[in-house]
Amino acid sequence: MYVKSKWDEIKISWSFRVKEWKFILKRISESPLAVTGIAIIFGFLIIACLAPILAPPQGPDPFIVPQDIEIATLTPNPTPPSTRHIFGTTDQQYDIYYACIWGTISAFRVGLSVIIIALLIGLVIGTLSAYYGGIIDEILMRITDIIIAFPGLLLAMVMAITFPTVLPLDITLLTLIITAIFSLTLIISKSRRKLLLAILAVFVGDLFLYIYNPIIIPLNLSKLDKVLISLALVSWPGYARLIRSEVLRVKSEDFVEAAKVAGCSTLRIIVKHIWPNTIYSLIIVSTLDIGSIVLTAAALSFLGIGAEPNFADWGQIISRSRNWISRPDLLVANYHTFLIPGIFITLFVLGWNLLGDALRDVLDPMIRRR
Amino acid sequence: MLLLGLSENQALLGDLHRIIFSLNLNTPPLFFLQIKMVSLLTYIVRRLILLTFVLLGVTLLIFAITMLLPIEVRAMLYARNYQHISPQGLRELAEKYGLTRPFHEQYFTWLSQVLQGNLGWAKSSSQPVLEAMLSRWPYTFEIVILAAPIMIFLGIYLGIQSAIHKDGIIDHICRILSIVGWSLPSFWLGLLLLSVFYGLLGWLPPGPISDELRQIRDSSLFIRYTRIDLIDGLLNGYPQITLDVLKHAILPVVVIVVINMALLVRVMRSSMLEALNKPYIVTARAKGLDEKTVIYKHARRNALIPTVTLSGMLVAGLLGGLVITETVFAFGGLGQWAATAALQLDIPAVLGYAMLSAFLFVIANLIVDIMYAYLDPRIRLE
Amino acid sequence: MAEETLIEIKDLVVRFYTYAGVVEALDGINLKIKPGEILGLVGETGCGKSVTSLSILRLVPPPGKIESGKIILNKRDGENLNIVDLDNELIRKIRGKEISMIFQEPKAYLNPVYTVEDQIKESLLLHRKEEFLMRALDSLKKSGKETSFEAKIYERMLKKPDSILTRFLAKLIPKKVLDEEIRKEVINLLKSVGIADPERVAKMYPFELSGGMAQRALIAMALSSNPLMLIADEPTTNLDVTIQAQILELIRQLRENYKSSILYITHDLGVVAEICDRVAVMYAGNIVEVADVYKLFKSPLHPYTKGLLGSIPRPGQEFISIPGTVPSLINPPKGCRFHPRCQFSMDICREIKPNLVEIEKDHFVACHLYQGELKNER
Amino acid sequence: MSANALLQIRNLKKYYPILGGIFKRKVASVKAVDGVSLSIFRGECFGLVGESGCGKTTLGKTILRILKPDEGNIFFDVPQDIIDEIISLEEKGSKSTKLKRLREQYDLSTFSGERLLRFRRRMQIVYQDPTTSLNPRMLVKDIVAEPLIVQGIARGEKAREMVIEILKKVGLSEEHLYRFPHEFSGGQRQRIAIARALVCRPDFVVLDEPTSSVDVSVRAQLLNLFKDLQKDFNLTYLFISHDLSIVECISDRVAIMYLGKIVEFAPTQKIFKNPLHPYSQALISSVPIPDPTKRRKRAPLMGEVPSPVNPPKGCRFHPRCPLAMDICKKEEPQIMEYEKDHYVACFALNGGMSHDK
Repeated sequence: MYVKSKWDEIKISWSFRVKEWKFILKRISESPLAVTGIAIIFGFLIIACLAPILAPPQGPDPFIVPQDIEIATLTPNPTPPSTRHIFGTTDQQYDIYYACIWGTISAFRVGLSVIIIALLIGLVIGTLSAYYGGIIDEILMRITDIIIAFPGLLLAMVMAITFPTVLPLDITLLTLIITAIFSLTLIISKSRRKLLLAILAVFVGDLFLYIYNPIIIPLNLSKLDKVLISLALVSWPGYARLIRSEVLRVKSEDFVEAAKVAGCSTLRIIVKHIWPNTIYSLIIVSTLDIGSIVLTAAALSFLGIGAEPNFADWGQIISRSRNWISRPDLLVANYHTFLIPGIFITLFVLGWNLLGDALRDVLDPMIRRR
Repeated sequence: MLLLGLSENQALLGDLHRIIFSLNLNTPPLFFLQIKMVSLLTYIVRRLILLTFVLLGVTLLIFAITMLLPIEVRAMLYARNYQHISPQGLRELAEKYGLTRPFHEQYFTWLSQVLQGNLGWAKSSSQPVLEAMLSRWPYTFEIVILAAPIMIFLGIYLGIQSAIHKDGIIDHICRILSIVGWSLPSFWLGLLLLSVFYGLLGWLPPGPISDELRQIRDSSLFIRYTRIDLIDGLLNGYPQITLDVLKHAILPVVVIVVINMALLVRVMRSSMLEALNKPYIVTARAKGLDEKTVIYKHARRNALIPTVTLSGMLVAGLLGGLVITETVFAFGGLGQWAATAALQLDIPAVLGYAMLSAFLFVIANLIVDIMYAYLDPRIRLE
Repeated sequence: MAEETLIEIKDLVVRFYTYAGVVEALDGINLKIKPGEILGLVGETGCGKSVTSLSILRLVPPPGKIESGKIILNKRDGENLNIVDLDNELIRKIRGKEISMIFQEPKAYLNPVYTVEDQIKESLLLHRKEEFLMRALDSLKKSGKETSFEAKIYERMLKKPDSILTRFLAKLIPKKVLDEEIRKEVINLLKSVGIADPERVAKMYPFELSGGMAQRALIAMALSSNPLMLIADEPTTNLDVTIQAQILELIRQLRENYKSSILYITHDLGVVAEICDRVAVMYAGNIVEVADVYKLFKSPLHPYTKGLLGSIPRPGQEFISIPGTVPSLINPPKGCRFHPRCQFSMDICREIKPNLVEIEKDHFVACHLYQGELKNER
Repeated sequence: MSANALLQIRNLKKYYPILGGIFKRKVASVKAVDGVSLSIFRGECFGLVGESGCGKTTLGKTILRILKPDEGNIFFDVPQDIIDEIISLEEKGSKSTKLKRLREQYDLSTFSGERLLRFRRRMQIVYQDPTTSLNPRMLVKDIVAEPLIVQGIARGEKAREMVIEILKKVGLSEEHLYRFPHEFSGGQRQRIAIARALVCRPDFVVLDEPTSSVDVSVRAQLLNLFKDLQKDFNLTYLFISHDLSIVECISDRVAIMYLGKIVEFAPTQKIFKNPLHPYSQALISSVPIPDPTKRRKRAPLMGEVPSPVNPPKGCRFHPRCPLAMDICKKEEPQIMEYEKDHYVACFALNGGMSHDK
């Protein structure tokens, strides 16, 4: 295999990675459960993409569920499925079909963004904790203990309630924190003195700016955003622990030591040697967790903390049924208000869980085989 | 390893799964390898240190979060009649309850009150926090004590069957059931069950106890020995109360079992499969033992180690509050109370609840450690 | 003298149906094990030595399957059994009783949650229960307690071992005398494998034992039923040389005391020279040469055996290595599986698989080089 | 010692702490390497032999400064007069700044940070198991080129050329560049690991049981490769192994280690023909000889290696030693030159006399 240009080289080095993924996909496609999972997720993806066609928005914000004013004037009670509203309406005549279709997008948004934020926080904390060990590890792990010790659902509730709607995002403070973390890692890794000095200079300049003229950007958060942020803040400790144990596992392997002997800096060891070897476990766990996160978000909505009452979100529709818990006749009469969105939630979560389970069956032995 | 702050909600079970996944099953966690010979006393002392630390941390965290609220909103929480209050009145209230003082002073004031045994007043239920928690706790306990044995037994049994018949029909059914069970939203399952068994059939009503029996229970003749109606009914000679409580608890118990069992089945299955692949199983077979002994004596004992640990943590997590299940069935336990308190931003109540769950977290960890040491001779507590 | 054999393996084929493809682990092997001898089975990783030993006990793990062939066991009472198509109930009576096995990593092969005593006791109760019941009854008689409740239970266990009531009673009631008898035997066994303080070791869990000690415990367990044959699957590979020397010495003594045959599997030619009477050399799922140990080391015939002997480090000499690597057994080379690495390979080697032929008395080789000679002589 | 020593270590100690108690304090330590002095000559292959857990791998890694020693000096390519000066200053118990400065400049055991990283190019290691010592998610080209890049020797096209050159030297070729380690057989993987170790052209390589995870027939190939490479690159080896027969064939000098201490070292011929320490004798006699006609009846060494947490007092071998005397239980024997170039630590050799006299 002779390589002519840089581009060829990139192509060849990637073709092996693509081959690996093809192999994984082939293994997955042999399990009927996994195929079902993928089919479900694809189905939801298609619904999400075609939402504007399936349920044309009637206002400027497509996530606001349209209200059928005509019936609303007649009765406040829900109406069962009919040709006009194929999934029926809730009380105050919100269209369930519309909410279910656009709710798909909300579900993807919540699941993916919570996972990404939590993974990022977990990656930083877990890696620092495992790689440096000692007192840093002790402090960071005790912090995760504190968050884990409190039932996450309630903590998320309190956070989502108390979180301000307008978040003053302080850019200067943020850069200050980032430079601080960066220079700290450089100090610990004992290398690149010049770069370290430069970063310290930035740090001091930034500090100056922060004291005299901070740049603050106000961020407007919707209720769903608040739920999203609080869920991420509650669920990162789990990832931090997972990543910590993964990094510890990889760290003890000979090839990391060999990289040290070769003269690699700490940063290079973490980024080039340790992280790529933890990727499979992260993929498995995050796939399995997307479903769970959507469930928790729905549970928060059910308790009355989630999205606004007219926002297209599955949990929000179901939460309307809470009023009839002690009224058996209404519970039966209005079955459609919770049955249909519930099926959407269950299928969505099931899809991710099936996929995650299959991924684990395929990838876990690959991790262990090494 | 340390993981307990679970409600019955699956997202937090995800945490557990993460931990189980990251643990190499059947090998003791790193924690134990570092300290092989530790006296039980050292263990307890270490856990107590952790407890104080976690208690302080959790309350500090909640305190800090509530500080995000504007001072007026917080003052409003103290107002008796908050619809008719002037800005002037709010300022006075804030002054009166020390809300204008620095954060740490407020926290230490609260802390010194707690050290004197005063957890504060729960506005959401118009009771002192401690009393509120004591009166709610038995309902949660009733559900957990009924659900835990069923879910652990079924989980272990199905897990073993699934592993023995790997890739057979039984295995497929168990796996599908467990994945579906895991994917069900508990509130939705609760609503479905309610609409069928209460709405359509009228058999199993929500709430912890029927109204007429509640009157008997609350009368002065009924002595509340344990505060747990299930037991007190029998002690007082009212078996109908016990039966009624059982009837009311069926649906919540079903929800808890269906959802939590899924995790146990998965963990038991994978640890059983792992145990069956171990070299000592070859030895057992080469000895001439029959398959039943190989599975139930040699493999099961080893596979139980992670599962029992998980069960311990699950049960403790359930005791900490079944927020959603209790809300759906209006069962009036700790979880429902805490959820109401959180919704109304009843800060003293949330703080009290936080301390309780942190306490349960640490105690459950200690119990799990001891169980681990009991099951696995490689870990010895002296 | 009539040829006596204990075990005869005839045309045994074992395949593993793995995800990557069908692994032809054993490609029709033939092997005889004589009573009382130590037969060494030598080969490199993945050549099928362990599969051979597991096939003898019919313990080939899935996805492996014994496809065809016979394994004939000649028992002490003259009965001949074909292990390959014995039913499960009967094969269990052979495992651990007639044929025992010890393994490479003794600590992993002991169950971590039971003590050494528990595990040896289990073997004793499985194969020698009646003997111990008699002993317990005797000792009860001696102490004049033959009418005690305990004695009645033992009698019942002897007479009606399968009745449900007996089983129930046996589970329920403490059997002190029986336990004591078994404990004595466990201690004796441990002593006989050279453990200095058997009482203490008996109460230990596997993780508390050193590798050598665990191997001794495993050997004690294997010998508990006085088997006809002991299969030793690389028993000293992970042990230190001084401990290896101790275990080899022990195995040699045991052969004299117990008169069992031993199938000794190893990749270390030094150990073979040290302990075996006869040697079978395996390569890629085939047996390529079988001979007396002196003959094999003095005049090896098969090119692979020659290469193997040449690659033993000898001070002052160059290392002679076999070029290339061991082939994958998923698509093994056609014909003789060694031909791609063989310096004498001929056209016929690429096409036809050579059979194992007796060149001299008790010296078998599977190589076309010598089959030609044989034909010429005829 | 001889002037052409490339590496000289003196009284090297490495203890691993055992944590315990409420605050996980150190309660005891595993004395993995406990006062080892050695010198390795330029261009030789120095064999280090011992049973598992005797600390031979720890010693190798401490010399490479993968582990930080608790005590002792490591001099790598330092002029003899400077070593002598440091030693004499240390023996005086001096705390002068001169000693400190000298040590910081020359003693590898004090190096840290950037300086240590740069020093790595001169000393390398080949691990026992190539499946774990090669990053499974990197291509061969990246694995082998990494030392070049991080040491700033070469990058891009030049690095590529150097990688191909070294791969050819170890018996691989250009077509192997774009493959992952798991696509190779065990022997080939070990070749990749060797290529990575040699790509920076180090002077000194620690071979940590490099052949124990490969098959017999492949082992000989690798051993021949080591010999060839030693000639081509003028390398000095520290060959760590538990297999005495290999060490006998490949090493020029051999040291035998027992429980963190070196009990005997001498040129290979001498030590195998005439081992002096009772442990060496037992060890060498327990190696099976691949010749059935030379079967020997021997009394194997009884007992097992004691725990390195609480090694026996006095001579560490005395509980298993057939020649143990009273003094062995009380005092630790010092390593002394018994014959020319033949060093032994045993009281029995000088008639049970204490070294103090």
